[in-house]
Amino acid sequence: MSKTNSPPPEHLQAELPFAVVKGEPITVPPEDLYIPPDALEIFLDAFEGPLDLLLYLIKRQNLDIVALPILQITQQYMEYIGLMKELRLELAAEYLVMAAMLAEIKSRMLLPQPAVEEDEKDPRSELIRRLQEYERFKQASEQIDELPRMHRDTFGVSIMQSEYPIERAQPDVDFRELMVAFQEVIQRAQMFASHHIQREGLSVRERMSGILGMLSIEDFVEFQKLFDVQEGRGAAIVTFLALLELLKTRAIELVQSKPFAPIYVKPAVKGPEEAHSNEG
Amino acid sequence: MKDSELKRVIEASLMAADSALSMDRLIRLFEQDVDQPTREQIRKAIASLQQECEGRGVELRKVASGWRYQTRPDVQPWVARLWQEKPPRYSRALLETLSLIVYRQPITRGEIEEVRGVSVSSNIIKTLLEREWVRVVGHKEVPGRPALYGSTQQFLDYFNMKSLDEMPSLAELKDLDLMHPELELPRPQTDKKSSLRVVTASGDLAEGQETRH
Amino acid sequence: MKDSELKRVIEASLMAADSALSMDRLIRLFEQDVDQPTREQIRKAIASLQQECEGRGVELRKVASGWRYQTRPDVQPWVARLWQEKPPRYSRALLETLSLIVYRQPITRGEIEEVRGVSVSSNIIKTLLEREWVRVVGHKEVPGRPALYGSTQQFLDYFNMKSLDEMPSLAELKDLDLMHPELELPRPQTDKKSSLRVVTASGDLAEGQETRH
Repeated sequence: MSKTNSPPPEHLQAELPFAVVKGEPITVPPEDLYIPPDALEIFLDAFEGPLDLLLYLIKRQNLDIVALPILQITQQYMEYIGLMKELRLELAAEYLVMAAMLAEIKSRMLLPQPAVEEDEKDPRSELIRRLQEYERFKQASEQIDELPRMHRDTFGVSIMQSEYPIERAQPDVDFRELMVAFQEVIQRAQMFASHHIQREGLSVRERMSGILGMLSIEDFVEFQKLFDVQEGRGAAIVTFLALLELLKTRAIELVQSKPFAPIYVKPAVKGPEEAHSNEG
Repeated sequence: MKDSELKRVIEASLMAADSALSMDRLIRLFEQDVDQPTREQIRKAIASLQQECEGRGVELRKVASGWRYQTRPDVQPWVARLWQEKPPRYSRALLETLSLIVYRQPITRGEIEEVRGVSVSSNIIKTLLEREWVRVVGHKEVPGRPALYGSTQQFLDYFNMKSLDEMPSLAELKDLDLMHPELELPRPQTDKKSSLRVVTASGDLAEGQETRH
Repeated sequence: MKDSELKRVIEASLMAADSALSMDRLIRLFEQDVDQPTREQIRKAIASLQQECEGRGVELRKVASGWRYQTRPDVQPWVARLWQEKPPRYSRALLETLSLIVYRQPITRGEIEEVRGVSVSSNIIKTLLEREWVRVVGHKEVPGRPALYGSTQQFLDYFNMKSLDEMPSLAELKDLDLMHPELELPRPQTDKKSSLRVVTASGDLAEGQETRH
């Protein structure tokens, strides 16, 4: 079912070219050897090259490749390419090479052979080898065509997904990438001395953020609550520095109702423009 | 056609189709057959197929345009991962902004722009806030009361740090390239600039690096 | 994850995917989970799902790049009617070229032409490359360094195979040396006779066949 443009099956085998059959001489060329010029395109499409054509000629006669009857085949072959040559010479080139090869074999076979040279190869053997080799792959290609194939014999299943919010993957960041970015922005700015960053200490800035974060929730935090004894002296200093830094930048205010009363930390008094600057 | 055959054809067709199949479409699958199934038979086959989906990862549903198989919502989190594209990469501008927020927090957008020399797009801030790597920790008491940004616990978690103290200092950063030349990362935009600078300073080195890459 | 849950996720994923899913790809569906299934568990789930396809219109098959659900060949006539256009047919030239690449890989275009006895059009190679059935696997170290072609996983997938072992075997090449006696050269003198003989013989045979038909 899947063979495309195959040569016609061997159903016209009765005719035989220019020969004597059962005593009856045949003088008219067999009809299936004649290809009307209009049909040449089909002819060229039907054969995959000189080897394919030869195989067809052999098969049509029901002959074994191994017993290749070179004279007949050559004759038939020449008629085919004679037709071909008239119309599409460029396409016939490969066929012409084969014709030359057939002619060579034929001439060699017609020459008398000295009996001693037993070892000499049959001039047909190379051609036979090529024909057999080609036939193998021709068969293989037909087998491939028969294999169950997607979109023809079987169809992939691909069903819909149910509607469901698809979580978008977040980009991954390599820590070094972040470092390099920082390094470069600093280099570009040329305004941050390295000691400045070091002395200031990140922990102070982290704590500054932390304090501000707390104030954004509680709005009013007891000063002492910001210090955790468990964290040790170092942390207390960091917290204190952070508070001083925040006071300096006027981000917070410290309030005390009277001497020795608890000190409270609160966000700096909001300016009148607060209403429309609510950025977060 | 036997009912069991009919069911097999309908199951295969619904599963292979790119969209839901209407009753008309299903009927048409059989129009070349001698014994065509009735709508009733098709409906019964579908009902039976629906039942067979019980407990499975897929279901056979009726939607506006017909019937279709689809994955069940509860397995969708896994199924969706099949299409999870490689997440896009953050821009250099975003990483610089993030690094400034981390190292110089609390910091306003204006201050970031001052250091970077270019304006910071709202999108970058928005992305960082959505990722929950930065947050608004307060407002600076200057005209306009700009938001002050700081890093979050999620930021520390992502980079496996207990506190910001674990961030390398700038001095350490300066040695980064020298210490780990193999760490050198592709620098999309700034690369050209910086390599140009290097070329001017020491053309030899730059060329040597070029060939090494 | 319980085995029954695992089976549901795998069924839904395989059914929703547009292509076969490899074990690695399946494993990756669960990499964000706390209790990840083992390969063995996944394999068992697949085997169980395969069994459940018995008698149904679809089957769960293993092909070169993984597992996939597909419709069974026997429901093909109906399922194919879902699509207006017919599946593409491939020319003999293309199939012959393909078979040479598959059986003789790695092979150059020149070597293909040698066996086929005709030149191979660039279009054929292009089509095969575009379909991703073949790919350039290297270059032959001869003048011109022609490309060496080989088959791909997609080729196997498309033709429903797990590996090249499943390709139909190539016809045996008859050993010419063994047949040498038969090959014996007809002498120039006897040539005419022998061809005549052949003619007579095949004439008979042909007629015999004719009546048989």
